[in-house]
Amino acid sequence: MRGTIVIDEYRCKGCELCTTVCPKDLIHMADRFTARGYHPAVLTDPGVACTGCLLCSTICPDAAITVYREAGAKRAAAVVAPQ
Amino acid sequence: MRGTIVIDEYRCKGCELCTTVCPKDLIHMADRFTARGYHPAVLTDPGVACTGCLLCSTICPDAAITVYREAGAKRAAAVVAPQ
Amino acid sequence: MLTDAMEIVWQRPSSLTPALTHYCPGCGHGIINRLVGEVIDELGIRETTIGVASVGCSVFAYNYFDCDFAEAAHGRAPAMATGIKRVRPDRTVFTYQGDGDLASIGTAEIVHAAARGENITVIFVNNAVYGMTGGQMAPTSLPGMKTTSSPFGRDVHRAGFPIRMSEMLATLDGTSYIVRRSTHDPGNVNKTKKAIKTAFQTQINGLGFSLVEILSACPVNWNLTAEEALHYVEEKLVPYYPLGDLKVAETVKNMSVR
Amino acid sequence: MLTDAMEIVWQRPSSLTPALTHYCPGCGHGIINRLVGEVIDELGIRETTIGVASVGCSVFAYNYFDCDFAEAAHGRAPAMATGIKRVRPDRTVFTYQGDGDLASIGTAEIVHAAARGENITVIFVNNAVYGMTGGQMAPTSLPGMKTTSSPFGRDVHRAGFPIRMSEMLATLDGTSYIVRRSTHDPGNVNKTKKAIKTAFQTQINGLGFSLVEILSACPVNWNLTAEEALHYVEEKLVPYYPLGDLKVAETVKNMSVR
Amino acid sequence: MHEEIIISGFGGQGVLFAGQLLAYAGVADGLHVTWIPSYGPEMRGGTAHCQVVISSEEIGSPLTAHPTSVIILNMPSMEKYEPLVKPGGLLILDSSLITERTSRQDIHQIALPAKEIAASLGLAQSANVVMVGALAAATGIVRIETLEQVLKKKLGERHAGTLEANKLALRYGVASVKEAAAV
Amino acid sequence: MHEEIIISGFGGQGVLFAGQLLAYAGVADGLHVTWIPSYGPEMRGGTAHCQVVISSEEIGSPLTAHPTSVIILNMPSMEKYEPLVKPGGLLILDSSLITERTSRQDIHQIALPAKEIAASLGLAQSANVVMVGALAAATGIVRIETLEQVLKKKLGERHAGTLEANKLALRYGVASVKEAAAV
Amino acid sequence: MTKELWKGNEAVAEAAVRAGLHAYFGYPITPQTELLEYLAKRMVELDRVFLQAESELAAINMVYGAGSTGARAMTSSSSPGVSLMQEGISYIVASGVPCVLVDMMRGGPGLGNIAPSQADYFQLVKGGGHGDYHPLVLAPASVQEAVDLTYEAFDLAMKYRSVVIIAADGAIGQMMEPVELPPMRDIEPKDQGWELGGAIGRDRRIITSIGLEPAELEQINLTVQARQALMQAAEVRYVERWTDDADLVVVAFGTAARVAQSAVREMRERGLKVGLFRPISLWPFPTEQLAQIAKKVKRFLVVEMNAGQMVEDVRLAVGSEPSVAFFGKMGGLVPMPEEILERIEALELVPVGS
Amino acid sequence: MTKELWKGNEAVAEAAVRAGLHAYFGYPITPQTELLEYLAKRMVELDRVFLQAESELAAINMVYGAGSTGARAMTSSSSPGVSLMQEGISYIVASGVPCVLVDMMRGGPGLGNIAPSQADYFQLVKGGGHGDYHPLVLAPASVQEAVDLTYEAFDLAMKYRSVVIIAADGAIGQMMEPVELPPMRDIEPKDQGWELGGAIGRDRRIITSIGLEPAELEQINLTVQARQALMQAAEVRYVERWTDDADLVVVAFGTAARVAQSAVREMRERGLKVGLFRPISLWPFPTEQLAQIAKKVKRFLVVEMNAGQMVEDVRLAVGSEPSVAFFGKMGGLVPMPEEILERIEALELVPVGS
Ligand SMILES: Cc1ncc(C[n+]2csc(CCOP(=O)(O)OP(=O)(O)O)c2C)c(N)n1
Ligand SMILES: Cc1ncc(C[n+]2csc(CCOP(=O)(O)OP(=O)(O)O)c2C)c(N)n1
Ligand code: SF4
Ligand code: SF4
Ligand code: SF4
Ligand code: SF4
Ligand code: SF4
Ligand code: SF4
Ligand SMILES: [Mg+2]
Ligand SMILES: [Mg+2]
Repeated sequence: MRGTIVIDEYRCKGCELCTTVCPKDLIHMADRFTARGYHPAVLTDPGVACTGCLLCSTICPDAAITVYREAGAKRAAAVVAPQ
Repeated sequence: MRGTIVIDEYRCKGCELCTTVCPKDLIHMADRFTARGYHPAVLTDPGVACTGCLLCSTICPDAAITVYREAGAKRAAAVVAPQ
Repeated sequence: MLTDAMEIVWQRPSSLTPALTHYCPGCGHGIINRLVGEVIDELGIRETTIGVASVGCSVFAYNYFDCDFAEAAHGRAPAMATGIKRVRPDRTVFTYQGDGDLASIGTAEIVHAAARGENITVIFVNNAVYGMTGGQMAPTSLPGMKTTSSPFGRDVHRAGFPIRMSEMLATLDGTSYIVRRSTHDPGNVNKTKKAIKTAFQTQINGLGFSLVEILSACPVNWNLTAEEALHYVEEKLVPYYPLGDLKVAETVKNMSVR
Repeated sequence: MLTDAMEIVWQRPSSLTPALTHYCPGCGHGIINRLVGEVIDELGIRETTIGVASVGCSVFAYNYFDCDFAEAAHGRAPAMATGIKRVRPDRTVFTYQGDGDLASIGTAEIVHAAARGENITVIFVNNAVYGMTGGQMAPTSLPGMKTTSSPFGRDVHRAGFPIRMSEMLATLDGTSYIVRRSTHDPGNVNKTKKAIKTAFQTQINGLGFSLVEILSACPVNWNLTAEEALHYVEEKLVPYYPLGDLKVAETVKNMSVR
Repeated sequence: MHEEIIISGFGGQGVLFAGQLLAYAGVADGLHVTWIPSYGPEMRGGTAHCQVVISSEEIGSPLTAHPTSVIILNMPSMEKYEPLVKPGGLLILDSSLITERTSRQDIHQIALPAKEIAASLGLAQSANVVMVGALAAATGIVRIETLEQVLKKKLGERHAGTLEANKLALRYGVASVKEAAAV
Repeated sequence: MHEEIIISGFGGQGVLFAGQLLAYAGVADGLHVTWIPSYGPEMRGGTAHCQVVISSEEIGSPLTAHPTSVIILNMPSMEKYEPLVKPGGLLILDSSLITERTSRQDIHQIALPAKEIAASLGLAQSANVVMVGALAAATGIVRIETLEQVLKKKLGERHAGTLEANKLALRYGVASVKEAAAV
Repeated sequence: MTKELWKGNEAVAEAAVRAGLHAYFGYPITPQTELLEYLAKRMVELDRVFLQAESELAAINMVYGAGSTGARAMTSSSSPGVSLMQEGISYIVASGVPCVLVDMMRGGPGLGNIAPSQADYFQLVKGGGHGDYHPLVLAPASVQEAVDLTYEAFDLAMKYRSVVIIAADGAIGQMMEPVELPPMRDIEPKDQGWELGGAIGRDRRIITSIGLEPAELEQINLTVQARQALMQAAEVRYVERWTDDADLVVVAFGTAARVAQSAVREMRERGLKVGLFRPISLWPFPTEQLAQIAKKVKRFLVVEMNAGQMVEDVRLAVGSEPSVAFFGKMGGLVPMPEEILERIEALELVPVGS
Repeated sequence: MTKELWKGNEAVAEAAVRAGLHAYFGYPITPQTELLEYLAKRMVELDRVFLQAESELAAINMVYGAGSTGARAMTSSSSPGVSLMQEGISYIVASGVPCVLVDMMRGGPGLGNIAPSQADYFQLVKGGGHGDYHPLVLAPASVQEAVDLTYEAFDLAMKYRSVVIIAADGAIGQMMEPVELPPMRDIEPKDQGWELGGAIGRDRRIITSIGLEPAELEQINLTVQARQALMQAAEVRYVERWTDDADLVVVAFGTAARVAQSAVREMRERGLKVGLFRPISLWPFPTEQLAQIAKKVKRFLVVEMNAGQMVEDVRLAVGSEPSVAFFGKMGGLVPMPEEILERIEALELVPVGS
């Protein structure tokens, strides 16, 4: 299953929690500061490894991550998050 | 075992509880009023039947009853009330 | 018939003052006041005991006990007792509280005194109504019970369910001795006295928070005679509030008693 | 890499406003706010829900939820919610309370709302400290825990034992659904969401008082990084506050869920 | 017309009810009326009392330190209120319960065995009604017929059976005053 | 001598500490001093600031609407305080973080790359100390030697290792003012 | 319409019911309890909300909640219970939630007693809670007036989005007097634009008292002050009697005022020019009206059932020129007309015509 | 002795410790929390009593208990927390138990904010709880003064068996200023004849606030009033500056007064005859002293961080002849010297010599 995420830098507070849960280790913290003074998280996925597994968005305290998956992966199933 | 009780009429509020617990039915309510407007309880023990069993004094809400027993009945035993 | 051969086997405890109480005829407070007095006598602690009265029919308890006493604000006796005990850990400090006082307005204070394991003793008189103010529903009033503020009987859907405070408090780690007793007959009165004594001893031994919940009659507000009221305790209250030991810490079980 | 073939499988719930929160980075409130938002979305009740914020770091919750909201006095959210729900039984009313708010100053109000079986839902965020005021000891702080008001670590002999509120409240007959969950990893976050949903459904079905206690990180006041804070939840809080269902009434077990 | 009345006795002697009889009658007679009971824990054990003011004028204080009339149903009340009655006022006492009499020359006294009278009518609890009858007759502050109507209303259906006997009790009270006056 | 100083930046930039350095130095120099922080939830996320008043006179208000000097450590603070500086006053900003400059002609501006200077000394956290040095040099409100003593005391044993580097940071700040003056 | 004898507490309760009381929350306390007990029956019969709260603290916060929905909500208590409500009252005023509070004052301070008192004037009128605010405070002097003011209180609360306090005392709560009750009103809940009820087809609404930024909180305060200014302009209430030609005016409210009236009437009968001024609204206080009187009258006697509280507002109103004497009784004592007469006599008025 | 920089909250805490504080009970609330936090450490180190209570309500009742034993007991809070203490304060005063309460006022009403405010003047000074009473209320204007007043407060509490309130605000709590701390005192507990401690070889003692019979409660009230009269006679405190020849006197307390002082000094520098009167004891209020000044001065400006509260007491003191202007800031705003200057300018004083 192929997926990706979009991180809203305006919301990201640089807590790094998403980086600790990604099973593919695809998220890292940028060096730069956001306008609000945080280092934002960024997706680095050159190998297109993201599965859209929802783990990062589930732990993100700022609802800053939107998760996408390739169509065809059943939508309903996706909305119900994994246990 | 022989005993008797003395009811302090000044304290008695005429609740009748002592009359309900005496195993020998020795306590009754007087018709007259006390200075505070209650019918006092009185011991009527012509047959000298009171055993000093402590039941009346145990239930009396106004600590109005003093209980006596004939000496010789072991004192310590008497102070520890019956279960 | 009083003869010279007789001696006193029971008399009014000396820790009670000679004052006449203002309790109604047949009121359970009278019995319980007396039991506390007897225990204070037996433990010989009258001079080192400080009581804290609550707001309720027992508000004048300070007139009836011959020891130092404070009268707390409604529901706050455990807080006031905490203040006293923390400053005077060498003294025996007890509160005397009704069910409206302890289980309603004073819920936070009793829960936190218990959770802190405050080394005080609580005498908790549960008569299932607000006695002093004229028989309104208490948190402890039984389902269906008619009171002046539940004229159609306590409707659990509107007014909720009675609270079993002792069960609730026993869930707290801070508590050491929590039991429920009754006063509906002489045997139970004697058991109550024993529990009060254990509770005081728990404190004296520094073992932490002790509480004796005592089911007690309020004939006046129940609209019953004193005798009927004791039956009501036995037949209605006891089934809802089972007698027994809710919590007895190991330390309390093992304590040496005088 | 976002392609045209992709569709959104998760996004910010629409029951949350676009406002940025004032929560610190890594704060559990952020997660829990979101979960409540998701549940409101899924149940389609945004327009018929009234929230009651408490005083604590979540005091501004009313800025973050796109539904009607009231901000209660410290500890009194359950009373305020009671007032709202009694007048508007057709609305879904929830409180959102911290552990200082609910388990300390608000003890009486939560106990009595629970005892009454008030048909409201309580989201109880337990982060074991007073977050907003700068990390003082809460009734829920662990034994030995260093906080700004227990600088030598919580001394249970002075400050008492932590209170397990859910266990305590579960003893009350009035309660229908009381569970404890955590937010220390995605799996637990999802379980928390499910519990929140069940709690709201309990209310919607008129089944009475529901409460979800949620263990939550406060990295700032614990002096930990966000990641360390989640470990702290898992390794320290969960053992003291075991996760699970403290009370699930038969009616709740049997309710039909949407 | 202005009467400040105190009625006092033990709890259970119908002190508050007696006051209400007068108060309701006063209203029915078109007068200004206040009635105020002793309340709260005072009621436990001790004496109960109530104060009734009936007047053709707007009433200021509902409380009075010096009543114009008192109805006394027990000894403690006698001790408390006898000295307070306003000069020229009226003291009515139940002689079946109270042995003492006032020594004051500046007030009127009516001693009548209300409890016995009531008992003779088979109404153990209606000494208060006898006393009210006496007070009404002696002061003329409310009409006896009005009191009868009030009695009917207050006794209601539940106690309707005792209405006639209670009316008699009232009339006995009235009569005893007339007797006294005749003496 | 009277300076009303505001120091403002993100939480974590040592804003409060910088203010305390000045305050302690003021006390040691025998001056009147007040220091007051922003406090409470404001601290979460947003900007932190503190206000320091140092004066040879008794101090009235510890708060100021129009500071005589400001130290600015982030953009939001620049926006907020730049307009408020008293005419004739001083604005010191960290040019490593702030690209903007004041356009006001009625105040003095010192822009110095404090963060870079501190980093070059191996002290990521000491941009604030550089700025304090600059402020002290530019206003003369406290003595540099006093600041060094305060630094020593405040860093204490735990941070004693960084004392010399911090003193250097301070001197860099002082020097940058002298340079600016020399220009 | 014929008058019926009602006990104050019950009459006030019935008046509230007739004014459309939707939700009542209270806690027993003498001498107010019959009010709660009456509603325990009446509200349930009408299928409205009655709830005995776990405390006064909870009760006022339940009222806060119920009032937030725009419902007519009320609580009642007596002095110590009202002390416990101070935080809540401050919140309610700050967030502009309407509600009614009945205080049947009793003797204080502390547990005190259950006798009638007016010793909570400061608490109610100056704002016993934190922050700048004054509730609308109305002081009835009879059961009828208590009924009328309670009936109106709900409208006033709605109109000004304020707490309205009926400041009575144990005597008024316990007393029976003939009363004419107002008609039963059906209160149609209508959207007032601020109350909570669910954001159906409209923007969400918030009831809060926070203004984290001082400028924000200043706005909240300005709103509160503006509401108060409206009340000051429109809600001053008082009764004047025999003040026109008076040499001395007695100022008193509530129960003390009716006692004073007996004394004043007697004085008039004796031919002395004594008048009575009775503030009904304690806040807003009838400052202007008293100031007018003070232009002619140079002697005032303030009578209160306390150690002297309203007397400060009287002094502020009449200025420093007139003499202002005070007579008070503390501890739940009600002054007797004779005592007031004595005080007036002590002020040595000259009878008319002499 | 050299002065050290101390934060207000911590300095007050240390002053209390040095005054012999035996037992502290408190609850966190900004801007007071550092006081509690400081004592959490300090009291434990000294093996004295520190307890974080479950609420302010519990805290004041714990203080009530501790104070009942004759121990030096204290609590501290800020506005909403102090509202929750009103019932307790009323009980404590009624039963004559000494204790100290520190209030670091913040913006209200309601939750308000955490900025400095003086909007609880009425609450503290008039008695926000039920019944007739006034605590002794002392308002410091600097950290040093807060220290000195706190140090003395315990003696005053004992002497008058009263609640003594330190009425400060968030600015004073949060501010650091150079301070000279008083010496550590060892407080020997000695029998004062009223405190609880066990009836060993003496009659039992009772701490209560009940007087069921009005005459009894009147006695309790007379005792409270008598204590207050003693305080009124001996504890009036204030500072006067440049009032001797003043055309205008600014009256302000606490933080507002120090701001006002800046403005007044500037006025003097400009040659305008402006003086400053700063009440330190808010109760008893320096009524006499202000009345004296009012004999010469005909213009007053009262500056407060509220909507106008102390201004009533000023008016009562100066009488109706002088003009009394008011300048206030609400919502946690602290007035700036410039603003006060403007108001003074608006009153159009004539410079000296012109
Ligand atoms: C703050 C406050 N609220 C209410 C009251 C009135 N009040 C006095 S006693 C009481 C209830 C007493 O009931 P309980 O504690 O059960 O004692 P009981 O009289 O039944 O023994 C109440 C509500 C009060 N004194 N103070
Ligand atoms: C009456 C009152 N007391 C104290 C406070 C100060 N206060 C604000 S939030 C808070 C504690 C919050 O802790 P918690 O409920 O655990 O929430 P968290 O911030 O941890 O989420 C306190 C004590 C207050 N606002 N009101
Ligand atoms: S959705 Fe899963 S795989 Fe993709 S970035 Fe997030 S955690 Fe990693
Ligand atoms: S979890 Fe969310 S807030 Fe935290 S770093 Fe990742 S995207 Fe940013
Ligand atoms: S002691 Fe026993 S036998 Fe004697 S009177 Fe009492 S109950 Fe009866
Ligand atoms: S039990 Fe006591 S009070 Fe009751 S009737 Fe017997 S002696 Fe009297
Ligand atoms: S009312 Fe009830 S509890 Fe109170 S004294 Fe009477 S019987 Fe006892
Ligand atoms: S202080 Fe703690 S609870 Fe509060 S916002 Fe920050 S992390 Fe969250
Ligand atoms: Mg009870
Ligand atoms: Mg918390």
